[in-house]
Amino acid sequence: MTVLDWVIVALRVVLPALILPAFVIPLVWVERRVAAFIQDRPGPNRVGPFGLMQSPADILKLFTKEDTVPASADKFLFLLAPGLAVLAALSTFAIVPFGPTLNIAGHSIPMIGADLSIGLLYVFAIEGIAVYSIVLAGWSSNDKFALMGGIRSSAQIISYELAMSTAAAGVVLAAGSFRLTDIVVMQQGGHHILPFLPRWNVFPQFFGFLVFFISAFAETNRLPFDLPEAEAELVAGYHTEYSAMRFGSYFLAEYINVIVASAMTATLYFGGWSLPGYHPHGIVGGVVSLCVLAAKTAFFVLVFIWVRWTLPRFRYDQLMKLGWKALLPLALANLLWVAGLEMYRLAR
Amino acid sequence: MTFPLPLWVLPLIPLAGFAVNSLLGTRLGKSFVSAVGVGAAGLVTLAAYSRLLPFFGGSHATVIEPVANWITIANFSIDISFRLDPLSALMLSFVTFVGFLIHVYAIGYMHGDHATDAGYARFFAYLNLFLFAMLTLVLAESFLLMFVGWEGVGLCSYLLVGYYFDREYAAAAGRKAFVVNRIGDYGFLLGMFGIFAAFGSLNYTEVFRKAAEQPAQFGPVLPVICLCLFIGAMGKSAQVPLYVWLPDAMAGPTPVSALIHAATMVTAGVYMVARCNVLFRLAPDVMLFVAVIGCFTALFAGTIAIAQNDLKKVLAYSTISQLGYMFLACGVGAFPVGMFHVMTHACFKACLFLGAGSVMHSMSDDLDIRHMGGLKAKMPITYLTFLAATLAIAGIPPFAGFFSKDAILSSSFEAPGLGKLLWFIGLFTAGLTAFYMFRIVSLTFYGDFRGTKEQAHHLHESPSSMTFPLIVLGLLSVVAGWLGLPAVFGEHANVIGPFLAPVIAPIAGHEAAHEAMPHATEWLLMAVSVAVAASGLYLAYNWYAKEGGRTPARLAASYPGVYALVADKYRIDELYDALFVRPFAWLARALWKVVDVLVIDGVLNAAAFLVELAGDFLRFLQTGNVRNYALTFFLGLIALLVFVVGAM
Amino acid sequence: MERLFFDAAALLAILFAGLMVVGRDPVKSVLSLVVSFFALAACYVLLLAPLIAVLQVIVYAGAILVLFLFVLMLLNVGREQPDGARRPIQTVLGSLAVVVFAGLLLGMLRATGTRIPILTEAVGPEGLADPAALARLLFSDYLLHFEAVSVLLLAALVGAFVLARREEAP
Amino acid sequence: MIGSIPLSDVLLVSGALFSIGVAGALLRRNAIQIFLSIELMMNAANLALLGYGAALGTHQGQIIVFFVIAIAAAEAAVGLAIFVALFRHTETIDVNKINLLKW
Repeated sequence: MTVLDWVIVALRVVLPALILPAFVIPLVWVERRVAAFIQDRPGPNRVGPFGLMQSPADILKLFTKEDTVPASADKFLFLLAPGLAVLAALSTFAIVPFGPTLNIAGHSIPMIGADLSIGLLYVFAIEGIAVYSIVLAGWSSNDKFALMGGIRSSAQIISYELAMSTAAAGVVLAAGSFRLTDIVVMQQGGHHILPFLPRWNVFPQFFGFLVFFISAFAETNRLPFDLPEAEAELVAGYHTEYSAMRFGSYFLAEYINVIVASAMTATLYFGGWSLPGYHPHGIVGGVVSLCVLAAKTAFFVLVFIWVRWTLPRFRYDQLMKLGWKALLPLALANLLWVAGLEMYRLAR
Repeated sequence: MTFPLPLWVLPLIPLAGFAVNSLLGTRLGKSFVSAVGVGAAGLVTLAAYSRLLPFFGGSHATVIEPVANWITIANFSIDISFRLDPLSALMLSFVTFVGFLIHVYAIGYMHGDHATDAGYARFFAYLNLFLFAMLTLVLAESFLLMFVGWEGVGLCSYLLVGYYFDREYAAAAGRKAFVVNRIGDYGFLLGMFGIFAAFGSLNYTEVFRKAAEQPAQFGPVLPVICLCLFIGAMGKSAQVPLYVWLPDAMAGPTPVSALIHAATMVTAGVYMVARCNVLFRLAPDVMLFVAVIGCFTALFAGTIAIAQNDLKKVLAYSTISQLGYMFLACGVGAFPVGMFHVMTHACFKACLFLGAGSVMHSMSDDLDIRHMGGLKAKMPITYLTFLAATLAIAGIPPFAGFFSKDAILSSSFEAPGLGKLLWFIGLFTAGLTAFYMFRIVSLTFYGDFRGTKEQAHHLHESPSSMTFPLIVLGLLSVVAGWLGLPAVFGEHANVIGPFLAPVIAPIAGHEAAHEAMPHATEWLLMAVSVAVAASGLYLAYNWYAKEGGRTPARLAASYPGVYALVADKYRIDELYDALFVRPFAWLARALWKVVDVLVIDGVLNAAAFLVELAGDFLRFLQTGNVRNYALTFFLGLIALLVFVVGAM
Repeated sequence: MERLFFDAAALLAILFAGLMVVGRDPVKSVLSLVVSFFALAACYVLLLAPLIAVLQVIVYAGAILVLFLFVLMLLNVGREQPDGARRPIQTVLGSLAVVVFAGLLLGMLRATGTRIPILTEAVGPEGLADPAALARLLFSDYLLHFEAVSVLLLAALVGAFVLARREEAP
Repeated sequence: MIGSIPLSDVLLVSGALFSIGVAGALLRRNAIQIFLSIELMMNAANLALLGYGAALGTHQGQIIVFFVIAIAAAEAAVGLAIFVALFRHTETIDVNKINLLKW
């Protein structure tokens, strides 16, 4: 490997990690504006044009506020937890492909952080780590509200991860691979029965998509599944005791998770960076693919925001009932259906 | 559904009926149960005939249909496969049809029997199970699969004889049937072991082919094998000395007696002997034994039948006697004739039993013929069909029994050696048969009614579900014999002989040295047997219908010892009881009291005491602390490791 | 290079395993074990078993150990209190057993490590690391075992439910 | 040798982890920690299996580990359920204090 190759690898891994947090800044602004629009009020409009500078200002404030640690807290874990949250959120994006393999000046550059053979499982593994950031935050704060939030969160995330991974198994089955690049490639071109539709997984596996997307809300602790931080009951749940930028870390992690979940949904069910009828090549192709993925992701991010400001929160028993008695069976049915489709395809 | 239906479907139809009726029968009520039971029987009849009609009309070529591999152990392999050849086709034709008729009859019979819903469902479930087992037995292509059916019909026989299990005598009769059959089954098993040891296979095709091709090689072992097989046949087909179970088996409901203990199951032994004719023909001594046993049984049971007063008992002994005839035919080498008699017998004996059931109904379950009389007027249909069947069994032309029985007699007349003696005994028995059969007809249907007032008031013809099978079987008793007209009626008059001829496979080195009997001899033999039958008939009519039984009573009075002996069935049951049952019961008691209670229990109790004693001390090792256990466990692991490392 | 990574990850795993055993606080113990298992997962990747590595993280770190934490939080178990009753036999014998056992085990493993038979049908590194190849084996040659394990999991699920359920007041 | 890791390294690590597990299981009094030690021992065995699998170039090591992980999940679920039930009764998970089942 030459130095250039090392540089490319480094860029592939580091760039997403650097860029994603940057996206969060406008995203917070978008969320607040959309919320305001839905609630029929102006929203942030003072700092900068259209209030665009509101978010940077908030971040500045968070950085400069006093960082407090409760006296009875377990210091080490208390400080560790938010870092873990951000780390987990950032790691996930490494396996989302944002373009085809580019050939530039004799170098083959796959537009993906790491094209793992067990790609999709990696996401779930990282999700498993992310639980710790919440559980630890809840436990180390030594506060009953935080502890309740932590317990709720661990139960909720484990429950919904089941439905989510079962739904995703349908996609894996159809693609015959955990590799996300394979999953994107398999969705290129037109639908084989209805040629005017793209060959996206959402059409044969609509219910799988539904389960995946709903579970994504639960996994990111967003409304209507934000019970771990339900303010009316638990003050702020697992991050009640956090302040300043440590609180900001959780905030950051949540938005990164929203982006990643949207990108995953787009990749698994809506063809990822691919556009029906368009065959990218060269740098232009790479940029176009990137934009396609960004557009699809942006759409789902907007859905996230829209849902957050529209639906009320579930009760805890409703949450568990939905996850175990509705989503999991639906995901299993979807898996069976996909298996049937695959057998039919093989038989033909 | 594909046509032609595969053979394996046939046994499955009644099995399905059995499953439905046994699992759901009690919940679904009588009409559903009868619909399922009779429907299964009817369906299997239709299915069987869909195979049989092309077979009868066509080439008669043997069809073997393998279904699945069943057992494979080293180089021993048995398939589940079914066989349709003339022999099994003949059996199949009347097993299904007569079976169906008897199912229909059973609806009427069991309705009058005041059965509970559960009992009713149980009855039909067992009947269907019986059909399943019988079809398996008939259609099997290997001795092992036949044995499955063989045991299956035995089981059903046991279950159905003991149908009224709350009555002591019925339960005892079922037990007796089971135990006596076990003795025969043991013989069959030994025969099967012998066949496997000698031929290395249990498939008919392979065994018979090897035997026919190399008679000399298997000559020495075949007598033993055939004797064992025949012991099996003796048990199932109630031959002397294993016949004792059949009269007692009349404790079951009458349709059962008709189906299992007259028409189908008891003829399985004859079927098996006919099936193994290649083996038997290579063992002439055993053939002679078969003939003698058959002939003796025919006579022996015939004499007992004379002095019995229970309608069904008389019929039971006559069945034993007729089965003896069949074995006589097989024993003298006339296997097709034996099978012909199996078929005609199925028709007229089923008819007789069903008629007896009808009478029994009318008489409020009384079977003593001394209480009957003059039923002719009250039950015309029963009377006419019973009469037809009686004439058939008595051997009056042109009824069915005449032709088959005459063929047996003429075959034994032709046979070398003891042939003439066997013929004479057979002839005498034929006269006896005519006598005792007409005795019961006379006592039952002629003269005046001798029963109680209530019975007289109750007398009635049976419902149509019972009379319909009677009529069909009565007609069959008339015409079934016409399939096997003797040679004097023309070259092609005998249909059944040539049809069954392929079953009698040629054996290397054995010439089929059959010379047709001169027509004059044949006419003469027929005339003699008709005369004997007619005189037996006349005698019975004269003594019992006209004189009202004075002469026989006088005879019985003048030889009281002989009469008592015959009426007590020669006290064979008592003899067996003294010879076998009591010694075995004593032995079992001894084993129980000494070996079981003293030795085995003693050893066990001593062992248990030692364990308890040890436990009293060792229990202190159980500290209740998991960590102690874990430590002990790891110490053991270390010992193991030391051992392994040391070995390295 | 890879050996370096492996040894580093292995040292990390051993270190945190030791911390797990030594620690007084059960929550810390669980967290130490999480780190240890994570390091082990890295070892697995280097041993050409990426699927097992991911399963290790998902099942052990993501499910089993979270369950431990969950139970610890639910029961709110505190630190281990010093035990009044000393049990010298257990402690001494236990320590002795551990030392002897470790010595024997390491000695034996050293002895076997050098004697490896060469398999004729060996699979190359690409094949070993391929999850699809593993899946094909699981669903063909090992299908019965797979189904048996699924039944076992169901039984465990029911068992856990029955055990942990509170007695309902009538 | 198919991978680039020497088998001796793997076995050494595996043995060390297993011994640590044994120590934990024998010397700790906290049921949870004993349980964790048992899990550690299982993982040590897994590591050895994977090492041998890689050294021999066969999938069987991975297959066994796969099943071990599945069974470990079942075992953990039932074991923790037992602890929960036990804790409700005795208010402790110190195994020295739980010794009802003795002579």
